[in-house]
Amino acid sequence: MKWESLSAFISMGGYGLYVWGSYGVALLCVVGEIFLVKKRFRTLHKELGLNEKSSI
Amino acid sequence: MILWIIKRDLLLAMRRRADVLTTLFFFIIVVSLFPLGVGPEMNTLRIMAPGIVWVAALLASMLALGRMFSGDYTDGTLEQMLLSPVSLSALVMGKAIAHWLITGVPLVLIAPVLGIQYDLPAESLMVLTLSLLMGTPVLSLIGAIGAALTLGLRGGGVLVSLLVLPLYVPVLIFGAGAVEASAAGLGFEAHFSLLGAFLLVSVVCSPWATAASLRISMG
Amino acid sequence: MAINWFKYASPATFYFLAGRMIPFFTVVAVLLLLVGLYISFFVAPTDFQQSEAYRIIFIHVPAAWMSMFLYLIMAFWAGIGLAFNTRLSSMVASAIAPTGAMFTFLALWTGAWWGKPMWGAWWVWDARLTSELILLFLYIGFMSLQAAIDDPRRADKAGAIIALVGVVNIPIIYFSVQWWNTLHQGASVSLVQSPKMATAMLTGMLIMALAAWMYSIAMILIRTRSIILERESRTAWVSELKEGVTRS
Amino acid sequence: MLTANNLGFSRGNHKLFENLSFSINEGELLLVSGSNGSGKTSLLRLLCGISTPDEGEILWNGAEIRDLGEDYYRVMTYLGHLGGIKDDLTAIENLRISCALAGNEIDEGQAKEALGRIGLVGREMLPAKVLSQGQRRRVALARLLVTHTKVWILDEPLTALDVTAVDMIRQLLEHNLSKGGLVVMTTHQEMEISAVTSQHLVLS
Repeated sequence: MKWESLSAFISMGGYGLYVWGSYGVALLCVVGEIFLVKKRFRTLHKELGLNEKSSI
Repeated sequence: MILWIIKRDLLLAMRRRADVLTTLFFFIIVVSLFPLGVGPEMNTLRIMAPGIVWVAALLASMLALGRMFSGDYTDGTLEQMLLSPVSLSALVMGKAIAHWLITGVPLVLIAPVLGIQYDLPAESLMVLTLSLLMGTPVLSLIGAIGAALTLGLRGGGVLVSLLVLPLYVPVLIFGAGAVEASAAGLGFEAHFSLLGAFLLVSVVCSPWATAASLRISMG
Repeated sequence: MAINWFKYASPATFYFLAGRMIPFFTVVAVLLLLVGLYISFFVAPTDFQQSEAYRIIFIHVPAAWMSMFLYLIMAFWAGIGLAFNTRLSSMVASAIAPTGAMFTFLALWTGAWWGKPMWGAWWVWDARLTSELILLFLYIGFMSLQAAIDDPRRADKAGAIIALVGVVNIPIIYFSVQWWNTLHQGASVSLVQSPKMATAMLTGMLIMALAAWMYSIAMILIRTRSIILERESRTAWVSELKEGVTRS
Repeated sequence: MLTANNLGFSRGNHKLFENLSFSINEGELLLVSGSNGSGKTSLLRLLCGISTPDEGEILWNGAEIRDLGEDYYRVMTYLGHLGGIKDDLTAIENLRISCALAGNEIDEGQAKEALGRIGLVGREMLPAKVLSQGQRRRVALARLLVTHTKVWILDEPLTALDVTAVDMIRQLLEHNLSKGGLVVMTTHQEMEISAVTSQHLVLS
């Protein structure tokens, strides 16, 4: 195993804030985009009254 | 034919002198406000002067973009231009030249006076004026595309700045850069040849793109 | 095998085709992401100069790549839509913009969070970051223009013009900024400048980039489907969907 | 001959017309009528080439007008319901500039004469903003007096005009038709025009 402990993994050699700050926001952006894109598609489906199976 | 358009736009500008003066005063005020914001320290101001004058020129020339086609659009002249046997690109070129004569040239002429406020040396003043002389037509030409695309849209004035300002970046960099280079005792010929290249490219490409945009916006 | 590509150019066909492709791209994206993250954190060695902070490149570089690729692809499809009047390609172009803008933002954000420990400042007027910022403005301009136009045909075409003008300008802007930066002796350490990058680092970056590609495709496909539904809501095939008729 | 084949056009999600076909020969008049919002102006804008149809084609002597471009504009005059009149210019300047835009440069004398014939004697040097609605309309219509084009596409040319002016326009149209010209116009007013044939298109 590359990391000695969980806390070493979290602290990232003292750069934890920056590394996790970057990855955290990246995660937030991706999750946010997925949410918005799906919401738009679902709302449309509801508005149009579609009941297609593949409505992800 | 281009001459007809230029003559007409100049005539209209003469009949509405207030519009021309507004742009000019906007430029003067923006440039004069900066020292109040950053302090009267002459050495700082001298360094910032080219950038400030150039950014103010960018904003001033953009301010007048909205008027470029909107008058012709609301009174139906634009429809006639679209249906003219003369190529629309040529007419657009005329409009851009007129726009430059009305908004660009006054800025170029007043720039040395504003440069004095910032204690620029004589050579820098000259380079500043020349760089504006070469750069402002590019602003009018690129701006024409934005003005044509946002024709008749609500909030078009703000939108046009969003579209056009990023495209002004190279002109800003090399326009202000020329003055800085000359102040630092470096050659500014390279900057000028690049500004000239931008001018050439925009003369070739912009009227065509603007004409296409006008047809899209009217269609 | 002969494929009739024109068949897929119809929004209706594309709608169903995309619906079947999305799960595939989603699964591949997730798998690649897992592998990529594993390499990024557990395989790639510690950088002797930048310590662990360099692990940010595993998202920064793919995000920066995607931001540029997606702009090019967006301009390409928008241009095709303008030239050949194919509605579908214009729809794809508008579907690409938000994802592209998201990656541009991510590249900026991660650049800043890397810059703080390395340069000591959140923002440095480095040539790459500055161009990336202008790219973000170009994306925002494209999206705002399309949002301001009610008529979809005009929105497609106007967007195409501004995207193409942007594409012509991107290299000019990039080199201008580069020159401006060297002239003013900007930041000298770059995020991806390590003299010799360990193979594991490179592999990690590439796999993460691939994951970003697959993710983008999935997002773009879903968004294109939404746009198709919005525009075609009155056509016969959408009405068929309403009645619950399923096509395969 | 101006031909429209299977034209279809929509504004937003609203279909204005579809499968619209007609053709107009030399010396013929096409009157387009219909209620507000029925697509009269849209049709005229298609016929002159400002807009492109969603479906179908518009041909001038067998060639698509989009491809003809400036060659078509050389033989066509379009007068929209916006006349292209600038408030800050005088009647003469307005007329000369709109003629120049249409590729037909006229001198001050010709412009003055045309304005005189259309009933604007003594008003030539006034800025358009002091003219009445009808007078501004006349300035716009004065273009028809000096133009050499064959195809006239006129959107509501008679609005705001008095009886004498309407009569004058009628004569103008008849003159153009008798020379072998084509006229497409929209109007709410009844007007008797003697033409070789006149067609009436009602949009609903």
